[in-house]
Amino acid sequence: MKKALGILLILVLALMPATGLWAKDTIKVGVPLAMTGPYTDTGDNYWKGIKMAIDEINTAGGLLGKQLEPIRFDTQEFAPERVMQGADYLCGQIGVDSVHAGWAGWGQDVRAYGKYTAPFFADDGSQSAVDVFKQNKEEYKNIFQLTDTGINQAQSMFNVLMALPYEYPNKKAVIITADDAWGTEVGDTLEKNFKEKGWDVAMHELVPYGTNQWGPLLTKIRRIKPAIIHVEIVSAQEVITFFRQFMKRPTNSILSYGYSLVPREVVETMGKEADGLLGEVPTAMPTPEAPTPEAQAWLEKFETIWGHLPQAGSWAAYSGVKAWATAVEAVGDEKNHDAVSDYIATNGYKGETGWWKWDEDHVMRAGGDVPIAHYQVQDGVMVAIFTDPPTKPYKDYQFQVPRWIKQ
Amino acid sequence: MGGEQMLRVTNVTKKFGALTAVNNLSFEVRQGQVFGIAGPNGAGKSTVYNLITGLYDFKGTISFKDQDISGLPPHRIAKLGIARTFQIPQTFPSLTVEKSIEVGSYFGSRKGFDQNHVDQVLTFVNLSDMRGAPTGSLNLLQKKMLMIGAALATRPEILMLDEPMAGSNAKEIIQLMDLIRRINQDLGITIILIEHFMKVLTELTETLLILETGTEICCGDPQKVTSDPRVIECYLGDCDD
Amino acid sequence: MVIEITDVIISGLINGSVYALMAVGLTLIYGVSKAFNFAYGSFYSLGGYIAFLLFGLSFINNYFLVFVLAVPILLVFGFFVEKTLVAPLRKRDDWEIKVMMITLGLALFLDNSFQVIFGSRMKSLPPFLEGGFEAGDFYLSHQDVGIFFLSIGGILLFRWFLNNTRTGMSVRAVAQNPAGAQIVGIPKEFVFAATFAISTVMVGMGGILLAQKYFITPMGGWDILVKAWVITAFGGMGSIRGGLYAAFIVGMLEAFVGWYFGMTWTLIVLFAVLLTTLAVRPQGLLGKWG
Amino acid sequence: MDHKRITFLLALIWTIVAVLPLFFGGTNFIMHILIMCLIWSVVASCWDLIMGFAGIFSFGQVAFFVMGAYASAIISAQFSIPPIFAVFVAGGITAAIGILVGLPCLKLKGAYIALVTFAVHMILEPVLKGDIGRAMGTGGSRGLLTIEPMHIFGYTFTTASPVPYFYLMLLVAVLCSVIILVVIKSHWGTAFLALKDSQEFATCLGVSAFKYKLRVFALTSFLTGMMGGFYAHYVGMLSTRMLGIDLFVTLMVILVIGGVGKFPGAIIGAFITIAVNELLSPLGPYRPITMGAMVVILVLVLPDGIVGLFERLFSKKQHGMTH
Amino acid sequence: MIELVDVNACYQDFHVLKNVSLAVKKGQIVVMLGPNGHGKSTVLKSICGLVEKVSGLIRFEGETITGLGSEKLVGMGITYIAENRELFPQMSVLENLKLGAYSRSARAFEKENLEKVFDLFPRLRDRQSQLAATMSGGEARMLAIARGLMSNARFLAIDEPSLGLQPNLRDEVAKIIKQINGQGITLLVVEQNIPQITELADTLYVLEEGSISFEGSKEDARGNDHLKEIFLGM
Repeated sequence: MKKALGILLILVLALMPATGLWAKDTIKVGVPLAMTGPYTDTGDNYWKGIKMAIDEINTAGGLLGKQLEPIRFDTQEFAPERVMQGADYLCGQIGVDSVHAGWAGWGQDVRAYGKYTAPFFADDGSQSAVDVFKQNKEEYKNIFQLTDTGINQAQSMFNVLMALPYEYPNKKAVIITADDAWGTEVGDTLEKNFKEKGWDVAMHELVPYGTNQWGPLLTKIRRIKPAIIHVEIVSAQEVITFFRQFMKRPTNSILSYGYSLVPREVVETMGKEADGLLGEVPTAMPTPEAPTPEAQAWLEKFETIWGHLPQAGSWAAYSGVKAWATAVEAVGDEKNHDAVSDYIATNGYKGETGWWKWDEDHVMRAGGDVPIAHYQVQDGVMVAIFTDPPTKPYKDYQFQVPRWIKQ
Repeated sequence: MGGEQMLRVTNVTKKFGALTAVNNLSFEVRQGQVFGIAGPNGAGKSTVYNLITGLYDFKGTISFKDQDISGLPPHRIAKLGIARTFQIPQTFPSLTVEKSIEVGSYFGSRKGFDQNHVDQVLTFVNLSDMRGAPTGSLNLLQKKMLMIGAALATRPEILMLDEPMAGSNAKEIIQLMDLIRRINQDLGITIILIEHFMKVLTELTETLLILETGTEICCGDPQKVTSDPRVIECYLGDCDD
Repeated sequence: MVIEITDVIISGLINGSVYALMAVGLTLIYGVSKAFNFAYGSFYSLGGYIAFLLFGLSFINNYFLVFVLAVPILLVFGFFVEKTLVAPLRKRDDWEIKVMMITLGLALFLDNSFQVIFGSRMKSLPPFLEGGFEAGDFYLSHQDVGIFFLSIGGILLFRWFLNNTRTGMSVRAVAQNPAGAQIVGIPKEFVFAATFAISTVMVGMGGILLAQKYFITPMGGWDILVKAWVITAFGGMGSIRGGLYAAFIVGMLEAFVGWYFGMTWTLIVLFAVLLTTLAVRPQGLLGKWG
Repeated sequence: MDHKRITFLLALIWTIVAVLPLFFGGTNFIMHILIMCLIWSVVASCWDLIMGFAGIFSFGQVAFFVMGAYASAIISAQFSIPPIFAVFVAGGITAAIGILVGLPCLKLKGAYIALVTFAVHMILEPVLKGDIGRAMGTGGSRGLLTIEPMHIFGYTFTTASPVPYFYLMLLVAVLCSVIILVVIKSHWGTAFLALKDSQEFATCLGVSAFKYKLRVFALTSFLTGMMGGFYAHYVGMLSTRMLGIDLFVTLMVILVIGGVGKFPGAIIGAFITIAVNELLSPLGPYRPITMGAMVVILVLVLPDGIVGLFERLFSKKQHGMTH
Repeated sequence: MIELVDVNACYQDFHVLKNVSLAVKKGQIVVMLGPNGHGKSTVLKSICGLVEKVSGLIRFEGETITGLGSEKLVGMGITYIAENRELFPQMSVLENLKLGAYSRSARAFEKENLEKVFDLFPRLRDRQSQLAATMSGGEARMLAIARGLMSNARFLAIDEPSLGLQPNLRDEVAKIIKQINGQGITLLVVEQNIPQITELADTLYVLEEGSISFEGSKEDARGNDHLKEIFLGM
C-alpha cells in the first residue's frame, strides 16, 4: 500500500510539469467546472457540451485559423475564494479569451469574472447573479447567463402545472426544497404563485442535502393528501429515495420535480419506475424528438459521442461556446473582448432551434426559440410535453395521469 | 512541637465504587512539624494526599490554618500554601529544569514570580548546573529533586512528600533525608511525609500516623508507634529478626 | 394521528437499528484501542461498492453470496489498514491525534478513489425483499423489516461473539485492561487489528444493507461517520450497551424532530441534546464497558 | 525548539514572504493564493496552539473562522462600522463563542472534545442557512454577495490589485505570529505545556486548568474569527460552502506537513500545502486522492512534519532537544 | 529452570536493570527483596516478556527466551501475577479465570485447572458470577493468583502478593504459595511484607539500584547487617 501510494505520488509529480506546457498559437478557452466534490456530475454535463463544441470547431479548421484549447479549472464546491481563484487563474494568469462555466456560484462568479474582460458564460439560473450584474452593467458586460433565473423557471413550472389537462381533486400543495439558493428561490416563487391562485400550501419544507429518510415528512404528506407535491433538490439520491418511499403508499398527488428531474441518474436508475414524474429544463433541447431537423441532428450527434441523451446544461454550454465563436468570427479578433461581448449582446446567435437573444441583463430569457421544456417521464424516457413561455403542448406528446393516482 | 495548628483533617471518607480507600480519617498537623504517614502499600496514603490537594472530592472536612479548603480546586489550594510531590515522579518533559521550577514560582506563589527565589531553589535542590536541560534527560533522583524544587518554588507552608525515598540507594537516602531536614529547619516549612522506610520515619518525624486499608491504626510519637503491638502486627508482621 | 405517530416511531426504530450497527463498530475500536477512525464513513461506502462489484459478477445473484464474499474482503482490508497505518503510530506519545490525522487522510484518499473508479454518480443494488405489510393507511415494507432484523441480528451475533467465544472474550479483556490481557498471554496487537477488522465488517455490512435504500455515493460515508460518532459519544465511548440505547434515542429523536419541526432542525436538536448530555455526564449515557 | 530559533525562523519566513510580490506582484492569481496562504497560516497556527501546545483536540477551527467572517460582514453592513474595526468586533464575538464552547470541554477528554467542537462546525451550517441565520442577516443559503471591502484612511483595498492587501495581511500575520510566539514563550505557554504533560502536578503547583484552557479557547478563536473577518472583506462574498470538508482537511494537512506543536511549522505547512494543492489542481479528481495519500505517507514517514525533520537533523549533532 | 545472565532492561530512556544475573532451580521458591523502585518488578516482567527493551540472556529450561512476547511465554508455561492484580473489572470471576487459560497449551486443561483452583480458593467457587470490580482487595488478590494458575504454568512470577491485603490474610497467602509450590510449580516471588514467605525461600536475592546486591540462603541474609538496614529499616 505504502509503495503503491509512493508510486502514485511520483507519477503525479512527474506529470505535473507536463500539464504546464501549451502548444503555441491556440486560442485558450477557460473551463471552470466542478471536477471534484458533490457537483462533479453537473460539471460533467457541461463539460460534455463544451468539449463537443470545441472539437467541432477544431475539426472544422479552428477559429480564425487557430485551434481552441480548453484550460480546465476545478471549482470544487464554489467557495467564494475558489471562484475568485479560478477567475484569477484563467483570466489573470493564463489569459483565456473566453470562459465557459456551468453552475458557478450564484453571483460570486459575476464578481470574480466581471473584473476581467473575457466573455464569460454561466448557467447560474439565479436571480442573485442578475442582481449583482445590475449593480454595474458596464463592468460586468462580459457576463452572459445561459439560462433564465430560478424565479422565472419556477413561474414556468407553475404555469405548466396549472395548464395540465388534469383536474386536481383539491387545492392543497406541498413544497419540499433543498436549503440552497436555487431551492429556496424556486420554493418561494412557487408558494407565492400557489397562494395567489387560492391554493393552500399546506407544507413548505427546507431539507438539507443528504436527506434520504423521508418517513416523517411522508407521514405528514399522507395526512395532508395534497394535489401537488413539488420537490426541488438537484441531487438524484434525495429525489429517488423520496419517490421510492412515497410510492410505498402514494397519495393522489401530481409529483413535480422541477429541475431535480434532470440529474441523469434519476431516470437512468429508475427507468419505467419513474413514469409519471414531471420536471423541467431551461434552455432546453426537447427530447426525445427535437423541434427542428438541425436540433435533431445535434441530438443524434451528441448521443453518438457520449452514448446517451444530453443532460441539463450540455446544450446550453455547447451553445455558449458556439455563440462566442460566432462573435469572434464576426469581430475577427479573439483578443478584442469588448467587441466580442458587444457583438453577442446585440446580435445574439442562431442555434439549432433558432435565435438566442440575451436581454439587457445578459440573461438568456426563456421563450421564443429557446423556451423552457417541461417533461414527463413516460415509458422510462423523459418526454417533453410542454414548452413555456408561452405555455403550449409540445408536438403531439400528451400528459399521462400518473399510475399511482386513483380516480 | 507545639506550634500552631496548620492542617486539620476531620472525618474524611473516600470511596471508589465498592472500595473504601479512606475511612473516617482524622488527624492534624502543627506548624513546623515533620508529620509522617506510613502503612503498607495500598493503605490509602497517596489517596489522603490527593484529597488534601483537591484532586478528588470526598466526604468530611479538611481545613488549612482554620480555613475550610474542602472542595477547592487544586490550584487554589496550591496557592494557599500547600505543595506536594508524587510517588511516581511527575515532570514536564516539554519544559526545561528551570522552566519547571518557574511553573511553581509563577503560578503557585502568592508573592508572584521571583527569579532570585527560583535561583535559590535551584541551588537548594542541587540542580543549578542542569537548569537548561530538558527534564526528560534527568535521572530518577534528579527528577525527584526537581519535583521538590518546583513545589518549593510555590513558597509553601506545608510540603507533602510522597515516598521520596522510593528507588533510592543508601547514599541517596541520606542525601534526601538531609534535604528534608533542611527544608523543615532552614526554610521553616511544615512537612508531611509518606515513607516506607521506618528508619527514615523514626529519625525525621515528630508524629507518625499508621494507616491500614484507609483506617488509622495508630498515631503519635514514632518511637511509641513503632513499638505499638498493633502496628508491629499489621505493618511489620511478627518479624522474628 | 395515531397512525402518523406509529409511522414516526417505526421510522425511528428502523433507523435506530441501523445506527446501532454502525455505532457499535465505532465504539468497539474506540473501546478496545482508544483509536478514533475518521475513515469509518469511507468503510461504509467501501462495503457498498464491494457489494456493487460483486453483483456485477455473473455467478452472483443473491445477497447471501454477496455477504459471504464481502465479509472476508472487508475483514482483510480492515486488518491490513490497522497493521500498516494505525499500529506503527501506537508507539508514539501523541498517537491519538496522529491516528485521527492518518485516518482522515485515508478517508480523503478512499472517497476520491471511489469517485474516480466508480464515478460520482450513485450506485444502487437490487432490493433484497419486495413488498410490504398493509393495513388500511398503515404500510410497512418488508425491506425495512429485513433491515431492522438483520441489524439487530448482527448486533446480537456480535454480542454473542463477545460473550461466548474465546476471541470475543479476549477483545473485551484488552478493552478492560490491556496490561492484564498481555499478562494472560493475549496477543494485544492482534486483538487491536482484529477489532479494527471486525468494526470494518460491521460498518461495511451497514453499507451493503442500506445501499438499496439510500444508494452508494463516494462521499456518502461522512453522514454515517458523524451520526455514528454522535451516537458513540452520546452513549459513552466504548460502551456497547450505551451505544445501543443512544442509537435508538437518536433514531427516534430524528424522526420526531423531523416530523414535528422540520428536517433542517434534526441536526441542531441532535447536537443540542448531545451537548446537554455531555455537560451533565461527560462520559456519555453509560460510562465504560457494559 | 527554543525561542531564539523560533524567532529566527519566523523572521526568515516572513522576510522571504515579504519579497515575494517582487516576483509575483503582477500576477493576481498568485498574489491571491499568497494572501490565502497568509490567512490559513494564521488559522493553522491557532489550531496548532490549541491542539499542539495546549493538547486540546479542538476541531472547531473552521467553524470559528466562518463565524468571524459572517460576524464581521454582518456587523459592517448593519451597523455601518468600518471593516477594519468590524474584524476586531467579530474576533471578540468569536472569542465569546469560543469560551462558551470551551466551557463544556473542560470536563471532557480527548475524543469527546473533538466531537463537541466538531459539533459546533456541523451545527453552524444549518444555523446560518436557517431562519435564525436569515434573521441575523446571513442571507440564508444564498450567502452574502456584497461585503464592504476593507478600507483604511480612505484607501480601499480591492481584489483587482491584491498587492496592498497582501501587505496588510502580511502585517496581520506577522502580528498574529508574534502574539502566538509571545504566548508560547510566556507563562501561558509554560502553563499549556505543563498542563499537557501532567495536569495533576501542574494544578498542584497552582496552574489553573480552567483559566488557561478557557484562555486558549478565547485567544485562538479571537484570532481565527478576526482572520475570518479579513477574509470576508477581502473576498467580498461569503457562503456556507466554506464549511465543507475540503477546507477542514486542508487545514489538517497543513498541520501534518508543518508538524503538530511545532510552531512555526504551521506557517511553513500552510505555504507548502496551498502551493501543492494548486500545483495538483490540473489533476482534477486525482488531486484529493494525492492529498489523501500524502497525508497518510507523511504521518507515517514524517510524523513531526517538516519542522520535526529539521529538529531531528539538528539534534543528531546537538543532544538534548526534546520534542 | 530459569536463568538470567547479564540482563539489562529499559523503560523509555530509563535504564532500570543493570546486568542482573540470577537462577531459579526447578521446584524452588526464590524470593527477591529490595527497596521500592529498584527494579524488582522489572526483573519479573522481563522474564515474562512484558518489558519492551530487554537485552542479555534469559533462559527457560535451557531455551533462550529473551525478547519473546508474553503471548509466546505464557504458552510455554511462564506466567506473571501482577502486584496490582490487573484483573478484568467488568467480567465475572469465571470469565477472568477462563481468560487465564487463554493460551493454547492451557486450554486443554481448563476444566481440570478450574477444579484445582476452586479447591485452592473455595471462596471463588461460590462467587463465580460476581464481577471482578466488586470484589474486596483480598478476594481480588486470590482471583489474580488463581487466574495465573489457570495458565497451567510451570513457572510463576508473583509480584508482591501482599499488596493491599489485610494482615490476617497474609498467613493465607503464604500458605497458598506453599501449596502451589507443592504442586510442582517453580516460583519467583517478590515480597517483603510477609516474613512467612521469606521463610519458605530456598534462595534469597536482594536487588538494589537495578543490580543484585545479595544472593544466598535466608540464614546468610539474617547475618547480613547491610540487608537488615536497607530493607527491614530497623
